[in-house]
Amino acid sequence: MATERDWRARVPDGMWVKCENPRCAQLLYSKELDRNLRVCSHCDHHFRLSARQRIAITLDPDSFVETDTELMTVNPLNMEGYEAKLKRHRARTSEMEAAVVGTGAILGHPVTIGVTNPFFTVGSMGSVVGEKLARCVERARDQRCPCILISGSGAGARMEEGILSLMQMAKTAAAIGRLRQAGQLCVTILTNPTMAGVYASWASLGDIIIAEPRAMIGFAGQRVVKGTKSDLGADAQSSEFQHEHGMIDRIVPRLEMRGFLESLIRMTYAAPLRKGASVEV
Amino acid sequence: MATERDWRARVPDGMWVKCENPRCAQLLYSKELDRNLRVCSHCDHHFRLSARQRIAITLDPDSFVETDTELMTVNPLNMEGYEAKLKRHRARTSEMEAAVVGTGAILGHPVTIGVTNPFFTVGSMGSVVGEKLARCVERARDQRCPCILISGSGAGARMEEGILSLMQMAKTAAAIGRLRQAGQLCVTILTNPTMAGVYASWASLGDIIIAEPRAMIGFAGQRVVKGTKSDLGADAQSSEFQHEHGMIDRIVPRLEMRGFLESLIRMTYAAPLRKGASVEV
Amino acid sequence: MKYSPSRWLPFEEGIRVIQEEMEDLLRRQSEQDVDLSAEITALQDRLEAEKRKIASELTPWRKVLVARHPNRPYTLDYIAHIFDDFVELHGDRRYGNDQSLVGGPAMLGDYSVMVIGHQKGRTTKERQERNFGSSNPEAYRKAQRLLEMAERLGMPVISLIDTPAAQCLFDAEARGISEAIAATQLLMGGLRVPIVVVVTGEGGSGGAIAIGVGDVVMMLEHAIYSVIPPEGFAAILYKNAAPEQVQQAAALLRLTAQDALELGVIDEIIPEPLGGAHHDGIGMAATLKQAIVRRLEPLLALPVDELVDQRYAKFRAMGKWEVRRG
Amino acid sequence: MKYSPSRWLPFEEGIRVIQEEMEDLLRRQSEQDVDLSAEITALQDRLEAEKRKIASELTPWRKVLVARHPNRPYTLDYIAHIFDDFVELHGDRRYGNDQSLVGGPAMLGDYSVMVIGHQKGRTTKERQERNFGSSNPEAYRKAQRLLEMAERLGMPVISLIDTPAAQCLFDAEARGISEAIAATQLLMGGLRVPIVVVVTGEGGSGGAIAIGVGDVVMMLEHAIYSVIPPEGFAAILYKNAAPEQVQQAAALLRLTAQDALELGVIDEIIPEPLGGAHHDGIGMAATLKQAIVRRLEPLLALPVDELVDQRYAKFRAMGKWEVRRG
Ligand SMILES: [Zn+2]
Ligand SMILES: [Zn+2]
Repeated sequence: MATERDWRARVPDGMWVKCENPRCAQLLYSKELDRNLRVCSHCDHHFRLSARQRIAITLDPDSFVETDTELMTVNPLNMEGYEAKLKRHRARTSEMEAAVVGTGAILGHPVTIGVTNPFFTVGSMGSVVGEKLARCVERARDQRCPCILISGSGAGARMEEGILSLMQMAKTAAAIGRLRQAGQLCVTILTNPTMAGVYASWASLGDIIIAEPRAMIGFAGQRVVKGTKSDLGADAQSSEFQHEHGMIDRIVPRLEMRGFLESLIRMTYAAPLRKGASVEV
Repeated sequence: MATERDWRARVPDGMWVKCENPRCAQLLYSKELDRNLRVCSHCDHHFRLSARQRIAITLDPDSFVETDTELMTVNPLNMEGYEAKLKRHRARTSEMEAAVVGTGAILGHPVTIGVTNPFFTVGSMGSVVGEKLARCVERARDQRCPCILISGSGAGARMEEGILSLMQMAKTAAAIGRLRQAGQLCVTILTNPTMAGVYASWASLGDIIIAEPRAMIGFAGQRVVKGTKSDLGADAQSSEFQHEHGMIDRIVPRLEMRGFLESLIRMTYAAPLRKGASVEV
Repeated sequence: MKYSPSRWLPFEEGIRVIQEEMEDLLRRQSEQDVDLSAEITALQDRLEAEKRKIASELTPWRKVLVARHPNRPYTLDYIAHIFDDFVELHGDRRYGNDQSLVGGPAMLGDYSVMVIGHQKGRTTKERQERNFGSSNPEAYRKAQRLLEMAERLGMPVISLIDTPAAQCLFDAEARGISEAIAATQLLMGGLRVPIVVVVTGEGGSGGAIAIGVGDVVMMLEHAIYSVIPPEGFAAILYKNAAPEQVQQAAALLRLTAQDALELGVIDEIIPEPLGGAHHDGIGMAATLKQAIVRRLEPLLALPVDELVDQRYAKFRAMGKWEVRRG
Repeated sequence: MKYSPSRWLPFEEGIRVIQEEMEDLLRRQSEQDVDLSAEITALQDRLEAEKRKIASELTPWRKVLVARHPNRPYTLDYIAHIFDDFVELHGDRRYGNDQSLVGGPAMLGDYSVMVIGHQKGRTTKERQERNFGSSNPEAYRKAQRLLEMAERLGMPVISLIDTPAAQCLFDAEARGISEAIAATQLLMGGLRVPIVVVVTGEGGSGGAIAIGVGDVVMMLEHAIYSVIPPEGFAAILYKNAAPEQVQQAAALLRLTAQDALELGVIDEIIPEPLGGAHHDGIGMAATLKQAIVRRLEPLLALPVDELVDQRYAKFRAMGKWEVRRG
């Protein structure tokens, strides 16, 4: 199974792995780290997860069915080096693109799910990522079920696709607008990092917005901010800051995330005036 | 004509009147002050106007038809002194209550209009005021025309009617909600003073909110603020402060108000996808 | 429910004395291994009688004190005891995360609802964090967000009111407390899901009615609902009002649940445990739950247009006036 | 339109020289009472030829400079010359009165529309007040309010884009610039009145697309529309990018109107006066008005469900990809 293969692929060869958090740097037993959903048991640092790892810890086992795999990225601006970059990321991640989308279930309740992969071009949103996410949202509307979108995107829009990547913001936002009109829940989960064009479109449009602790979340990329001589502090781009300022409903540690989602999905399906019956997936 | 009578009644007997603004105190020729819509030509101080004076300077001449005059205030809490107070204000203003409502026209376009009178219990909102305003809003909905509400209310809710006066906030707010759904414009004009329960209900719910310059506008009555040891500055309760903080669309001097409303009403009727044709009043 | 050490209102002195005697008896019984059950039963009867006496003497002003009692159950206490699951949601998506009003989806038996409610703090620290239940504009804008979500998702709304008043300081003014209160009422007036409102403690003027527009509005027996705090009203009526004048103002305002029912502002009074909800929070929550369920279920069966029209008609009818003939 | 004294771009040196000669000739003609009309006509031909030459040599980077030209007409200039009446409305009803985006109802011939648009400042003071056209969250929330009003009142929307980028400083982050941009797009995506969008100057990334969702999207001939400013892109590509590298980045980004049309992002390019809109603001406004009216009128005839579905389909189709077979 693809999920399993990928999950293994991301575990280092050795039995021990050093905590990514430089202030911790603890040596962790890799199997235990996996059992802990890749959260450091010493410092609570949340390691980045690939899209498939996310799906594995989010959905009911074996419920995920991937969709929209036929969409292939092209080089619409003939940007030099873009194809080579894609090739590199494909080889490194065994993925074709930065988004994995599909259908699945939580507690047996149908959901659609779309996840951006921070290991693939730092999860940047080009045409294919935008299209996959929009289809994921539309599928929830068609099947009258909740939609779960999980962001891990440090770059926001994908520069190599220029203005076309900017349009993906409008596309995904409009799709969520239609989902709202249809009365179906959209939950967005923001993981480290969630920035710029992704945060300024679908990631900010969940009915409920959840973040993992200490994720970098914000509008301005730090490089851009530097170029424009901003006085933006690093803290302003964190889950905690965004929560404090009313932008994020809850900060939920990874180990509690599945339980939290279970509550939300259960309650969504138990709404007595819920629009439309759910359709079997 | 009632309007004319009242207008005259408010002009002092003498030919000269002293500007209300203590920092000005200029002697003004009363006929000229009237011609200037009771705005001091020396310091631009806007004298308070009665409800009928407002209507006279707002609507097309002779277009106003008063409605809902059959509603009579009672003393639902048996509050001591309330009846005497009403009697006093009735004698002083020749009005039965603090709100005057009806239908009329601007540039020939039908509108409904509701005005609170700062000379009658400082324009406070009891059951009859709330009911009259709600009917004024409903009439705009029924007749598919814009609704103009003009506030002059220093007290907000009318304490003597206790909890019943609080309910008028919900009543008027709900009526404006229905007007919005029907796609008809609601303009509120805030004049000196607009406070508390009036500002926290219909006065804040115009699609477009206009204020006269230097009107006292705010939530907390100064006496209440004092009692609760607030650090609220006087400036926070002004048209200018509320405008600067995004609460008010425009501050429009009285002499420009009619022209401003003409533009708004003309454009409202010229909206190509306007809901419903207007009905002759 | 965990409360800070018991605090007693002046007129509860009789209860305090009996409860101390009771604690003494229970200690002696357990330490000295004697049977004091007869004495204990007698004392329980006295306690009951004392509570009954106090209940019969609850003047409007005393009700104000009961409604504000620091041991009175608060919204999160009711949520904990009424709902099977609750996910608190935060933030207005605009400016801040105001803690004076809480809300989120919750399970009420087999179905889910959206709960919103003012929240006072129990400890000193929490009181400050929650601003003593006085809400800033962000609190009402959070409520609006949750109300709109409830409408989209088809969840009925339970709104619990317990606030001295909305925040009225400079910052609240600068961020539009009036607009926030006004817009929340407008939204609730037309919301296309059932809304059950309960005034559980203090129904303090604009801050209360902001989340007070519902298909059914109930009050706990000793809750108050007022256009102005009695202290504020006394300040308007009298210069430097004396305590008796404040008490008199409380009576003049007709702010009790019984007054509100008589004036047509509420649909029902939910009885409190003898002496007030602060004597038995869990019992109070059970009674409240029953009332909410009993009132909510018929609303769920109504066609939504009818529901919204009824709610509108309900508030349109509020107020008292006479019609002058010809 | 009143502009501050002419400023010249480096590649406009030829125009500057000819225009100075022209002023000389005109002065001499009026002072010395001689007929220089032949010379003047010749010079006018030279000016025209020079403008044509410059227009033919407008590289992407030069277009960036033209799009940012301080004499380029801004939104309020277009409003003044396109609409017969305009009532500017202010404030987000939440927090502030951001002047970097203006809006309000206006008359377009016989019918009214709602106009929104970024607004840069002309004078130094105005530039600061309008934050150089970089919008804070309040600007987009004002836009949302006006969009919702337009929908209720049945006014079509004209949205004019001219912003370097949305504000990204600490305060903007604290008040939710991302949410504001996201929610505005969502709202425009489903708004039940026609929307015509024109990028008139700088279409700067998120700040631009925030008000860029319409039934028709057009660009002025030398406007730009980009996911990132060329300087920012160069900074990503190269360390301490040299000027030529910034120019190269501008070309790589495909940010011109011609690129946007080819990539399917816009529907039409509106021609500018020779050399750019800053040479003839009034002529530009006239052309723009024609284009808006021509595009708007068929939209007014569409049933609203169809209109909204078409707009959705339009943005859903944006982007380029291939479909892998079996
Ligand atoms: Zn660690
Ligand atoms: Zn004066």
